[in-house]
Amino acid sequence: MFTVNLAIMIPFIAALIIPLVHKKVSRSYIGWVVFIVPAALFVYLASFIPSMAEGNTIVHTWNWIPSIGINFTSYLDGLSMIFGLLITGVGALVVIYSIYYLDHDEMLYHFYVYLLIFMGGMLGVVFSDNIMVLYLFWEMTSISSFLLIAFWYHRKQSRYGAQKSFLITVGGGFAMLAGFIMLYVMTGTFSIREIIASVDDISAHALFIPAMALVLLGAFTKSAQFPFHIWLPDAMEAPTPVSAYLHSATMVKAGIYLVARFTPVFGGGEIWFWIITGVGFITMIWASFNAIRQTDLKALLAYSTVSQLGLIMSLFGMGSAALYFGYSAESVVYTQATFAALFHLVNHSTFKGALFMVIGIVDHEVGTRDIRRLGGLISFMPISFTITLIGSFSMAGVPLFNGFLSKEMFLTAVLNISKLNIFSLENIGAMLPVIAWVASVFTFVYSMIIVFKTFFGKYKEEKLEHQADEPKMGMLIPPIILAVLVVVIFFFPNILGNYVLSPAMSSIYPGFGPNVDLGVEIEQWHGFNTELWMTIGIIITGIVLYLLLKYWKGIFRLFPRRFSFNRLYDNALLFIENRTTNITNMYMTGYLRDYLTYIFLFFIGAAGITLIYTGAFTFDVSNDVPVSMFELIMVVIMLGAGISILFVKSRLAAVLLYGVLGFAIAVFFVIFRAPDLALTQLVVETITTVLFLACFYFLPEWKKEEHDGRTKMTNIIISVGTGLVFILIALGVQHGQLFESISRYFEDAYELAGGMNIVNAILGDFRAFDTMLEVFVLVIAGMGVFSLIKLKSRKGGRKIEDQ
Amino acid sequence: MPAQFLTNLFIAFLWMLLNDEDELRFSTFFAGYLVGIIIVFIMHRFFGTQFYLRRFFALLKLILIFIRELSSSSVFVIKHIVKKEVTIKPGIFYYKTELRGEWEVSLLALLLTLTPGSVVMEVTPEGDAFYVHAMDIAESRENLLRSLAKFERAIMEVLR
Amino acid sequence: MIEYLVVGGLALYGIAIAVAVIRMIIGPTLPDRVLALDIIGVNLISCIAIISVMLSTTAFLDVILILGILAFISTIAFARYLERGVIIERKRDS
Amino acid sequence: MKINDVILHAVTKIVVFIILTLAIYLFLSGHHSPGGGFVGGLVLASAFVLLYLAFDIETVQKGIPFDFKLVAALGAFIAAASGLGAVFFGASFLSQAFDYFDLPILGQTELATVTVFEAGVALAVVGTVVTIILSISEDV
Amino acid sequence: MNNILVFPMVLPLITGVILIFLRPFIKLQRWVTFGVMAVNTGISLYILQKIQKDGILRLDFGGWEPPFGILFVGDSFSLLLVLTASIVTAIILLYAFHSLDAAREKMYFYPLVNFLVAGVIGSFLTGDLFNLFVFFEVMLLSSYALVSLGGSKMQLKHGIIYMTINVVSSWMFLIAIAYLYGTVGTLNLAHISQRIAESGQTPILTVISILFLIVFSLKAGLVLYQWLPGSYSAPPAVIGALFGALLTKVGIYALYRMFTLVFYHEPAITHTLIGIMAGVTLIGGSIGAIAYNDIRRVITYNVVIAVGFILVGLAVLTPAAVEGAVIYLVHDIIIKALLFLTGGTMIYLTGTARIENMSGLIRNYPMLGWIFFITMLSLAGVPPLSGFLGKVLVGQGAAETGSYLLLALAFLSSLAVLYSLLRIFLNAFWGETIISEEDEIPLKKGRLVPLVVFTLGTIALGLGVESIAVYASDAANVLLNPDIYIDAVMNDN
Amino acid sequence: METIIIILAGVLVSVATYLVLSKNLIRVILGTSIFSHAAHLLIMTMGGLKEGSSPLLGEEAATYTDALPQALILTAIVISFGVTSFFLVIAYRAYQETNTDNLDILRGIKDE
Amino acid sequence: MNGNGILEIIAAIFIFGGGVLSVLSALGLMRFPDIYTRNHAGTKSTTLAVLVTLTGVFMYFWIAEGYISVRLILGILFVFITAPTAGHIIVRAAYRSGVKVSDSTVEDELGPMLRKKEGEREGES
Ligand code: NA
Ligand code: NA
Repeated sequence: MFTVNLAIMIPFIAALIIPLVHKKVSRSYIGWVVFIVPAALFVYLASFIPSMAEGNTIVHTWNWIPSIGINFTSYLDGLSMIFGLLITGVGALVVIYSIYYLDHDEMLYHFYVYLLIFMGGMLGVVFSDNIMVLYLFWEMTSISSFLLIAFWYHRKQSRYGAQKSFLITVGGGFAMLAGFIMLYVMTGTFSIREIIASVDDISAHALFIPAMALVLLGAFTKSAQFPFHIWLPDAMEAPTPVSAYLHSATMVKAGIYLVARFTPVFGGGEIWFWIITGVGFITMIWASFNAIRQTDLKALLAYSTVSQLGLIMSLFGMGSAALYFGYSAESVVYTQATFAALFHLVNHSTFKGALFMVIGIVDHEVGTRDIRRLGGLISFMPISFTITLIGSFSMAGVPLFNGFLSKEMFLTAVLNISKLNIFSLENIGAMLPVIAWVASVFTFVYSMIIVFKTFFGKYKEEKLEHQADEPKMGMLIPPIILAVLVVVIFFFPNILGNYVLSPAMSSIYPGFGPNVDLGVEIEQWHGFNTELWMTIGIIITGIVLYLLLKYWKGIFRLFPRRFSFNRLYDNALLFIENRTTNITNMYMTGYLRDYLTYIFLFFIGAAGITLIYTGAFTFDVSNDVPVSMFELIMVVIMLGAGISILFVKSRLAAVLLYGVLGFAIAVFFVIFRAPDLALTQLVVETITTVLFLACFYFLPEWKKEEHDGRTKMTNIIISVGTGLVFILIALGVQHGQLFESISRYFEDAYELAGGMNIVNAILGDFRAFDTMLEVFVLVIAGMGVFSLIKLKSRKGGRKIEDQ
Repeated sequence: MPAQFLTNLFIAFLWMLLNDEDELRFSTFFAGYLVGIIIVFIMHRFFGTQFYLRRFFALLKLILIFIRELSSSSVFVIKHIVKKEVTIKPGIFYYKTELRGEWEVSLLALLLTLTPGSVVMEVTPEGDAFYVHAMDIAESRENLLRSLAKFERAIMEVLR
Repeated sequence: MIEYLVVGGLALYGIAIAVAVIRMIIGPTLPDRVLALDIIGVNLISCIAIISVMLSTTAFLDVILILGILAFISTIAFARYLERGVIIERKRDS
Repeated sequence: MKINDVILHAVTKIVVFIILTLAIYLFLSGHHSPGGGFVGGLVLASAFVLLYLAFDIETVQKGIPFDFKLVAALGAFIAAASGLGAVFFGASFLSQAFDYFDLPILGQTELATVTVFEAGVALAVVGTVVTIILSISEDV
Repeated sequence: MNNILVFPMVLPLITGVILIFLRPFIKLQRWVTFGVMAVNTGISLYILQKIQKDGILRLDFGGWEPPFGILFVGDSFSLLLVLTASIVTAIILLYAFHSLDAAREKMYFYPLVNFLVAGVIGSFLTGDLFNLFVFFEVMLLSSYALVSLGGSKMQLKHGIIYMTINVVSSWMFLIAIAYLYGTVGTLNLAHISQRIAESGQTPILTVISILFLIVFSLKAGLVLYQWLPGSYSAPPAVIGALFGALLTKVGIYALYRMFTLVFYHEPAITHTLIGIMAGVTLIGGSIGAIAYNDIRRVITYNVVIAVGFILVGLAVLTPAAVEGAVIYLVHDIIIKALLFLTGGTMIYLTGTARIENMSGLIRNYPMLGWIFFITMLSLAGVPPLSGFLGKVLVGQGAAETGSYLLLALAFLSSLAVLYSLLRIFLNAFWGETIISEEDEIPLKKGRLVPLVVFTLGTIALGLGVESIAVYASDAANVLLNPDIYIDAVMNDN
Repeated sequence: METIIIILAGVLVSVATYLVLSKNLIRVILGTSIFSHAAHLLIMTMGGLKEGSSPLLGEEAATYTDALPQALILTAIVISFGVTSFFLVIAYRAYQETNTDNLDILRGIKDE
Repeated sequence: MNGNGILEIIAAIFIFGGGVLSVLSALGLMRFPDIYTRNHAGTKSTTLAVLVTLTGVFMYFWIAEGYISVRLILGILFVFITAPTAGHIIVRAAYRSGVKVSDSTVEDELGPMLRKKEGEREGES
């Protein structure tokens, strides 16, 4: 059966096939082969629309890590359907566009591979029910986005943008993963549906808020919300089809999707409401304001995208208020915010996709996107102009275009919410309409900039790389289709509303029951209400501001670039690199003494403190066996010889004293009834001494240790401390013996192993394994010594690496 | 001479067989060997050589000479150690020996060195003379030379 | 009586060794120190023999022999080192 | 004046034989009294060390022309292989067996597989020690 | 009696010694060593299966019953590690065949590798504390020899530091054993555990446990990792890969074994300390990984980070965390080998280890570039690669026990890993191509194949992680229920 | 006796620690060797001192001293011999290559 | 006291006497002016001390336990052979490594010889 799971996999399969066949297929055909994938998937998904509209869902599971509960479970419902259609629909258009846009690039097949991976990843994100699998696809979109941004990786700016987007989105992804893990800890399941089902049990859990914050971190970074928006403008280094597809229509909406998806989990409370709404509003106004100052058309579109994403985000935030009330006639008003969000989501994809494509066309044709070099293109590129006009006006919220409808609904939602008296809204709720209005004015202004600065005014031929001209028809078709959609949706919004948007509403408000229709009848005209007056105000103010632009542009200088978040990001990286180097060099001195100091200090500290803290130090000499005169003398000798080693000036004297230590220990082994040990110790001692002497031939005589006073003092403290801890533990053990040794068993060595020498029986039989290995240790040492001496690097022949 | 030794061994084994004990005992063997020595000594002229244990006795004599020298010179050294003031006058002198060959020379050097108060410092490259360090050359040169002569003779008896 | 003599003898050897160690520490020349080590080694032979008497065991008699051998070997090694720097030669010139 | 080592050489020639005998004695008697593979091997090695000290590498090599690296390896091999031997007889790795046999001349004798194991140990010890000392000394 | 249990250790051991005799025959040495690792893989797979069927296996050496003799104990944890070590060594060897100079190969490289592996595998399998010490020494001596094999200045300089630190830590190990023996009078791990359970973990035992913690931390590179970056980057890449893949893992293994089987009664002291140490290691490793432009340094600090990460599992000690740590351990063995080899290949191809001197390599060596890219993602724990599940489970454990700081550090460290390698990728693989086609050193198949195999390995292990999750879960079960282990060792079966 | 030996071992540990903190490589190596002496004394002490006869059944004594620590020490002695010899060689090889045995100077030698 | 008892005491006296000798020679080690004279006290007197003690010990085992220790005899023999060799070697090494004889030394026939021969060799080369 052709399942949704398989639908996710198809782009990946295609991505795997392309590198294998790209040499055999003519360059111009690859694109068309690729085109089949999203187009077919779009059709396939669209075939489910009627079923979805009836409130059905489709679930399918492939096992991946069943023992942990991580499986590929796809879940097709209203919400994922919207995104699925966007991904495949816009995807198909973008592929067509790319075929013409990128026809000169030699690494073309890479582009398609990345694009397909992205497509599959994005479908995976929206269709996955299992949050771990969702995360998997989530990172896949970040990765493919990274690769696409750096498609021209020889350009420094491309690498910079790629790195920035990667760090921010993947970092956010890590946070989101942590949040997901917390969700699992709270609910015991990785399935979103099951998590939603157990919402009531977790809202008081200690991990609830952290989980929410972490998931939102993922969402905000992905959707370029303030202050994480900084990656998006730099992502414009990507080829324009990518910008149109990933960085406006789909990937950046993954964060929005996540918020929508998790609204039933986290929504309904004040924190969620304010974080989403607040961040959305801030993002919206900050980005729309900043869009105006941009001179690069793509950068302008990027800021506009950020701003629009903020708008959608804020709508989801406001829509979550409905959950506070539960289902009632009154609360339905607030769900309209969510509906508006979904509507604007689609609309934005259409008009912004069209705009990106046209700007790409302009760039492609004249070789620049700098507003200061553009102008007067209308006579050379009338079709492009028309599309731009439609897209911009829709974005600006002007009637006849779909943007107007959703913008009106946005204003309605803001007005509704501002009248609420929960969540402290009674105090600052009135601010929201004001912010929304101001942001809309800015939006209007930059929309005008796009149209008028590019197509009107003086045509500056000398500043362009090529003569302006319309591109091939194939390149125009995709934006035309989108532009047409912009207009068609304005006139027939409810087809979309009823069949696509309404089913999604029940995904976001599952608690309201399956039979509740949260759909909204969208009207082009609803009388002269506040919203309309606000829109009229926006247009008038916008026109005025646009015309007076050069007079008030100076205001941007009040926001110097060095305080920008971009600078913050750059400086932070620089700071991290420098500081980390300093910090690491501080303790990684390469000096053996320092490393040993850490070890001994750790030993003294950890063991010493535990000793005191646990009260383990006790001692008792009553069980000690008595000491004879001779033994005492031997102890004194050893102490004398040992300590003298520190002071003697010649290394030979040191080795001699060391020899005394060795002999004396052998005597102690005799006193302690260990003949085998005494024998071994003596021979080993002597051979070691011979080795020392043999090596001395190669080494210079000792020089005086030139440590400064402080180092010397530290050395003394560490040495004494180490010895002391050693002694204290030993005394504690001596007093704290708990069990008899097992070694009585070995006293039957004769019966068991046929040997009268117990030590030898242990070495040769009971613990022969140790002995065998020990022999190997010796042999390895021998081989090591041999090879170390015989294999010398040739003088002067510096070898950086093998061979 | 090996023939004498083998004969002696044979007698010892014969002795053991004659004793007919149920296990092998070293003491029995030793007793048999002693008996053998007596028999071989009596019969040694039949072998046409000297009695094979003659060197053994020479060795015993050497050891006795050595122990006497050792004791007397030890007393001498210890006397100096316990004296209130150290008054010794050490010195290094040259001594040419009649002995030849590695073993003879070495043995002499060892004996001389073992006797307190003197130590062989160097053997000449030709191997026929020593440089000897004496602890108190003024007092003991004559004694040392006398000991050396005694040792040389005894060594020759053993090794030649 | 016997015990006192034996224990006393052992203690005396201990003192002798201690004195030798002092000689080793103060030197002044390296051969002095080597000499001290040799003396310590030889004295230890006696010590172990006496300990064997005290414990009335023959288990350590091997140690005595070994100690004699090893004191000898180390002394030669040190002396060689003092004399020539190289303790084991590839080929002696003589 | 050239050094004349005649005394040292003479003494070494005697002493080495004593050490070698002792080494073999310690090795064989290790089962019942102090000694065994390690000690035997080490003492054997010290005999070699003495030879090298008193004579020189070339002279000793002429008398004892082994590649001591291979001696070491052989020892280790014997030690490990004796463990595997037990496996072939269906016992646990490194199982040792011993029994008493009446042998001609030697009388009742204990024969133990542990002797094979210990022989490996001893060889490895000798081989390694000599390898190390020779490697260093030959570097001059 | 399960003699089969000794073979993964004894085969390399005996092979190593036989290869000493075969010194002149390099080709033979290569393939025999490779063959041994292959056979080992088969055997350990077989044992692993057998354990699932029959429970924990043990082999009493010489037939002496515990606690009197020494024994090998095979449970899922140890066998998983044995298996992975065998496979990874085999693949690393393939790289050695084509990268190591003949002089090194002739100087007992293959015997030393065999000994090293025997030491590592023995450490995983032994059930006796002192025997563990001996295995450590087998491993360490081989590593001393390997780290200095070739005798370049850099190798000797770092070799000395490496050696001294390890000698000191071996000393601490020995005295810790002495103290423990003095207290409980036995050396068999299970028996020690049994006795401690009987008497309770007295304060002095806790102090002793701290000593073991220090000792194994030194081997694992937990907090006390200062010796690690230098000594792992000094020798040729192959040796670095062996070290990076295997050596620290032994320390980690020992920490897990000791602090789950023996010293688990005072977690408030011991496991808290482990947690703190893991955190510090994560921070230090992350800082170090970002600090340098020398590829070798970046790689070695990545080793450190992983150590901290895996020890988070021990600190929080929940079933999920331990299972995750086991999986992560397996993953890390593979991925560290790959990382070292990839880095080594880059250095070989460019003649420099500094990323600012490299650029645009992906055009010259696209395959290498993508391998590096996948390595980077796998290290950062990006799904579906092998690093993912371990990371999730360890994180889950940290979240369950409320160890938020550890959770945060663990996840932030992933970001540091990513960033540190991303810098290499951006600077070295992307950018203007600076090596012209004439100057390009060919990347031979011999070097590439092992890299590809490892890369496929990390992908396959990620996708097929369920296949080892079963074993990991069994391993965690045994680790968290010491009685299972003790029963298997102390009772006749 | 036990306490005295423990203190003796402890002093040796201090000496060894001081030595390994030196700049001079030979001192470091000597330090590590002294460390092992201290460890051996400790193991011995932990097994109980001077109780019973040597672990030779031929002695036919009533009690024997603990043989296990003796076996362990023997193993440890041999291992530490192997380590020390390798250590010495690496030290002089380092001197041959770098012309210094001073660790402080050695660290300044650039990594290739 | 039976015969064995007396013999045991004699053995013990030997043992003790060795100790006394050894302390005395150690004293010499401290008092004598240079390495060459100390060597006399050191090697030889100590050797004597050890021989005396070992003889005592040998007697003890023979008498008290009926044990004739071949190893002890070997040990005595060994000391006999090696102690003078060691003494010889040390003195030679000292002299050749340039340790001066003390001022009280009245005669040195070796020094000029050694220097002369070395001079000749240098002349040759
Ligand atoms: Na840096
Ligand atoms: Na052993």
